[in-house]
Amino acid sequence: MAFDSLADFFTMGTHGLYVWSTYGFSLSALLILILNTLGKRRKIRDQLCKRFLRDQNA
Amino acid sequence: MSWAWFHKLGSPRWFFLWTKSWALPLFCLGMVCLLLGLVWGLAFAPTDYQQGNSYRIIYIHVPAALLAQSCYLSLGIAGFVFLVWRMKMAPIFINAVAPIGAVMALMALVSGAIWGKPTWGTWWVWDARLTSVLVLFLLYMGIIAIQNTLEDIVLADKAAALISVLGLINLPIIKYSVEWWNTLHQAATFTLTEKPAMPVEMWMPLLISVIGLYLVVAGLALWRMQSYILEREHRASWVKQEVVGDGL
Amino acid sequence: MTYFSYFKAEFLVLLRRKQDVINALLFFITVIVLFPLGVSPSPIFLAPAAGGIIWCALVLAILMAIESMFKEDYNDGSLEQLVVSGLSLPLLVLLKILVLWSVIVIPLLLMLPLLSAMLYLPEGSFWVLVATLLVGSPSLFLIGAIGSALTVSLKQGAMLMLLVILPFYLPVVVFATGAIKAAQEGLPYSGLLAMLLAISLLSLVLSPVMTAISVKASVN
Amino acid sequence: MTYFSYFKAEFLVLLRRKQDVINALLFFITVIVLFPLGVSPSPIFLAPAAGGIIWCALVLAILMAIESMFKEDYNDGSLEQLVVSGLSLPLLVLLKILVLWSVIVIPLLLMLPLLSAMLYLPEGSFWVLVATLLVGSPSLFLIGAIGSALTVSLKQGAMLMLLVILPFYLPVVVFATGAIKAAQEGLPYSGLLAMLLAISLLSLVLSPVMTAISVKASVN
Amino acid sequence: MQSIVSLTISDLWIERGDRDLCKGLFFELKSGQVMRVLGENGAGKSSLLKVIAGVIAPLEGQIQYAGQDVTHDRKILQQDAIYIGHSAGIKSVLTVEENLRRYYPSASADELEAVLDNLSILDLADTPAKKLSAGQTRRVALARLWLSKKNVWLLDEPFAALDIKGIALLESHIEQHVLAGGLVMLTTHQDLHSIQSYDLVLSP
Amino acid sequence: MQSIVSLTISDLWIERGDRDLCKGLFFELKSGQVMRVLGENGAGKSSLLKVIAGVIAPLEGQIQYAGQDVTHDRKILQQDAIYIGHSAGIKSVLTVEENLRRYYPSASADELEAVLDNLSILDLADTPAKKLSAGQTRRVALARLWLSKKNVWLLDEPFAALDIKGIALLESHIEQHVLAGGLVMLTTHQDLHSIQSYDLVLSP
Ligand code: HEM
Ligand SMILES: Nc1ncnc2c1ncn2[C@@H]1O[C@H](COP(=O)(O)OP(=O)(O)OP(=O)(O)O)[C@@H](O)[C@H]1O
Ligand SMILES: Nc1ncnc2c1ncn2[C@@H]1O[C@H](COP(=O)(O)OP(=O)(O)OP(=O)(O)O)[C@@H](O)[C@H]1O
Ligand SMILES: [Mg+2]
Ligand SMILES: [Mg+2]
Repeated sequence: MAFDSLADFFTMGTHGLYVWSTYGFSLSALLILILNTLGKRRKIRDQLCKRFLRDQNA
Repeated sequence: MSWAWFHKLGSPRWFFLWTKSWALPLFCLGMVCLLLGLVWGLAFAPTDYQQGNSYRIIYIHVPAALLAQSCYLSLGIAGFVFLVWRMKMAPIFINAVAPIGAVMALMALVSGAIWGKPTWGTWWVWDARLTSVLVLFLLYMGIIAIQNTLEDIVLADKAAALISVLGLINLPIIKYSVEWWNTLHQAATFTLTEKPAMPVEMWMPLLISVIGLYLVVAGLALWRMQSYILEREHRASWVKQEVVGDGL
Repeated sequence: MTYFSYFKAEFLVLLRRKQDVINALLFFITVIVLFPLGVSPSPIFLAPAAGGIIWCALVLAILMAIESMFKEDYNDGSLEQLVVSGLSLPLLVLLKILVLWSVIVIPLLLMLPLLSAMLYLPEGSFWVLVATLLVGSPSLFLIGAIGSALTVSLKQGAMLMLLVILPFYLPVVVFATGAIKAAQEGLPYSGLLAMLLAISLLSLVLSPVMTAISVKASVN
Repeated sequence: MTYFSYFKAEFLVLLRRKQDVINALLFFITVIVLFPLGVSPSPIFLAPAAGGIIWCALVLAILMAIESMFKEDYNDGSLEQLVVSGLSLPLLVLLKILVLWSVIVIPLLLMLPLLSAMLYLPEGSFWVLVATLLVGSPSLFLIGAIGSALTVSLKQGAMLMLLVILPFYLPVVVFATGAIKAAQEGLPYSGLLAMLLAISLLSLVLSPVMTAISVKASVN
Repeated sequence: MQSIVSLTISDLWIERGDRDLCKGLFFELKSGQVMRVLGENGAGKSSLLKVIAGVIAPLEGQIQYAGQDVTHDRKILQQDAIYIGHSAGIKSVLTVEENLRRYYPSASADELEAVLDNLSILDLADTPAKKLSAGQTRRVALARLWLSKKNVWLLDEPFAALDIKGIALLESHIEQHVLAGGLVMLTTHQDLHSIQSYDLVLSP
Repeated sequence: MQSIVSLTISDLWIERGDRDLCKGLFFELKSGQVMRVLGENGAGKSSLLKVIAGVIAPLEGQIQYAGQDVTHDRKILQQDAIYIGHSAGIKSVLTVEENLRRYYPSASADELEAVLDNLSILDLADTPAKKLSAGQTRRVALARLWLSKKNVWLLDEPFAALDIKGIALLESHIEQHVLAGGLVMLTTHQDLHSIQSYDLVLSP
């Protein structure tokens, strides 16, 4: 660990705000991307499923 | 060498079945590497004697910047392949990767901008590197807009491929902007010819998070492509088997 | 239909609408006027910025003019007729671009001495400005045509078009204003002009084909 | 048709085209990028010009958005139907403007912090900029609607419209940028804001009626 | 619906592009009547309907509806009339259902469904209008005749683009409407099969 | 004009917006024949004509003209064909004459005059097309059939908006064309009076 204490780790000298906001922004952007990807996958599968079942019944 | 693989790659069905089980492992491995790299960089790498702790932004900034460019490069290649050989997979690839690239470019921009404040004293300067990354972001947005706005798939595919290819010009500008114009921005850390000037404890986590992000993006891209393949090939009987088989 | 009759009709359509051409000019002027009014009227500020302001106004005026380039042809079925005419679509497209270019840029050039005087452009760099316009503007039209054809089937495609083509306009603007600035500072600028020429030639080769592809894909 | 069903359908049309709204934003951004690149990227130039550049970009983005405001309604016969609907045409027009305004300006405001940082707008004058936007932009939409309605029956009315309405846009731009400059120099600016408000109110009273007249004249 | 109303046109003079289309035109249309406007291409049929609907203004003449002069303020007529021209105000980005809801927000879902079904466009209810064929688009426009409770119908070539079944359907609906006391004025170049109509012939 | 040519469509599969309009369609049209494409609204008549003209692409199938495969490169067919769709490429700011000159620069003044006279739009020769009535606009579009020397005519609802005289005129012109060895494919919902035609019925 490059920091003496946990408080140090969070403040990062004077740069805590910069570093943490960067990490926060980037990780949440990545998270949104992942959720979007999985959501899209789910949606398309559901749609196709519905369509195939409808075709089968019709 | 036989070209069979090339033609096979062009077949959505073959691609789907071949890569079906790859996405998850790639993604998970990538996540592990990325988190390892980031935690290492955040908590354990030594403090920079010049910039203090703000340099830790590098562990996000550089992977995102590299990925933003790599994604675009691959888009350009896919666009070219589509325009020349009309390979069916190419537009699927473009559709899948453009949003990922856009997020990467945005991450590079935002992390760079935040980093700029403590080091250069300003969020933004209009130098060639930063501007060309902004243009890269706009190009991604253009491609996404084309896909969302043009309802005719044939037209949208061609348009997206065209823009992807034409936009390639931007990449050398990003790459060499720091050498051609004098800017505030740093030159490359990793080159093939020289050892990095940073100490190992600093560049090692960087390398790991770069690799991690590459893997994560690969996993995401495969997932997205698989979804688009199903959507576009819904007429084919194998899709029906695939979806109804494990969807219910 | 022959290439020549097409060319003539295109010209006629634009002449019939000479108001539009005049308006393109007026738009150009208004953007240029907006700037001293909105930002600052002092020569110290305007003189170094003049070349840039003129180029920005030019880009915007061309954008406005080119955005609806194929729209009417699309709505009245002419575009469909061009596709089924059996003539070479890229060539037809090129003719159309040519007509539009000459009708917009030539009057613009005629206005230039006045406008550059209004913005206190240093005398020496006037001819460089003219050169950048002559060499750079064709690429703006050629690139713009691709975007215009792409978005013609959308009812309100203007915005999409802008988004798609502006990234490609930026290098042209950067090189052109770079050349003017270099001239103002007494540096060599012929390299930048050559770059502009290269972009124009490249787009001359690529654009008609790509516009034709987009047109074909749009009319269905 | 009732006023509410009309309002809802207008909203729906715009939502269906949310890409257009996004594109309006992107256009705004791109114009803002054009200026530093084309003119000068240095903060010494940009900081005092920032307010002016943002307002110029705003005017252009609104122009683009508003130019085709009635076009589609005209082509598909909706405009004719509005005229014969028996409802109050000025009110219908006002509703349409309201929808367009909220859909364009609100996202624009959200982007503003970022863009003003990129142009080095001094921190203190940011809120003045926001105030000028809120108070001034309605008049741009209201005035623009008149021009848009006047020129809708011309196939390429965009340019003519510009010509008709830009003279009326100029005072708005001058007052707005004046207020921002005053704020930057620490002078009082509330008088200028009041002027903007007055223009907006005046156009709120006049525009719907005049737009309705123009619409009626256009659909024949 | 009022019991007996009438639309009276007197001394109407319409000019378009420097040409007189009609001059001193006079007619009266009462509840229960269908008037068919005939004439060659360019005779002024569409223009006449537009004048009555209030889209364009006549040069001279009076228009009276239900005993009131509406020449200068067409409101009373407009609130009681439905005008469907060549392009009928269908928004291409909205779906069929949304388009109809735009005109009839208060129509119940059942009612809407019944009408669409009747016009055989029920399965297109969620399709954006720009993806419809010419005849389907016209059916959407005509659906307003089924949904509205208006008295006066002004229809400019309503049968254009309709297939044979569609024409029969519309004709029978027009008949019902006039039986119930409505007024219909329409232009067409086709023969009417079942409708009894008064003919007004415009000659250029 | 060539003596005997034929247009052969085989195994044609047209898809639009996820719906199959026709699948495995096969027909052959020879010199001297008129084919009337029938079907309900939305059956795919217009789409079929567009596919043959080369405006939109089919999903599968072959199109042969004069013995050559034109599926991928429609040029040979296009140079010998005239396609007139719903909106027929008439520029609204150009006058009638200018519009026609755009398509037929080499037509002599006399020839043009004769054709316009025949279609009774001679006095409109200098009127901008936007000031024409629906039927007059269609006449301008159809004038191309009199001016061109093309073999194959693809006409999408050519009788729409025409008055009775206009319809008779067009019918007789189509008859003359096929007598001289032309091929005509048209869609319409109206009955043909004098033309002998083969019917192709599309069912949705
Ligand atoms: C919005 C602002 C910024 C943007 C768009 C940006 C963009 C980029 C890009 C595209 C790269 C990849 C370069 C390559 O491929 O070789 C990069 C790398 C890098 N950037 Fe930034 N940057 C920004 C701000 C900053 C700031 C403020 C700093 C620190 C003072 C910084 C430091 C670095 C470093 C150290 C690298 C690694 C160089 C390498 O290893 O290749 N950047 N940046
Ligand atoms: N641009 C389009 N995009 C998607 N689908 C469309 C488009 N145009 C038409 N369709 C659909 O294709 C089908 C056939 O349309 P087409 O215009 O060919 O019909 P048509 O037989 O000409 O009908 P009509 O008699 O009404 O003219 C219709 O069901 C329609 O919904
Ligand atoms: N916008 C216009 N401006 C000037 N003149 C016009 C305009 N529209 C139509 N006209 C002229 O008015 C006359 C009547 O047009 P109108 O559309 O009323 O005819 P119509 O009887 O409906 O013909 P059609 O059977 O062709 O539909 C025509 O001679 C036409 O040239
Ligand atoms: Mg008519
Ligand atoms: Mg049709």
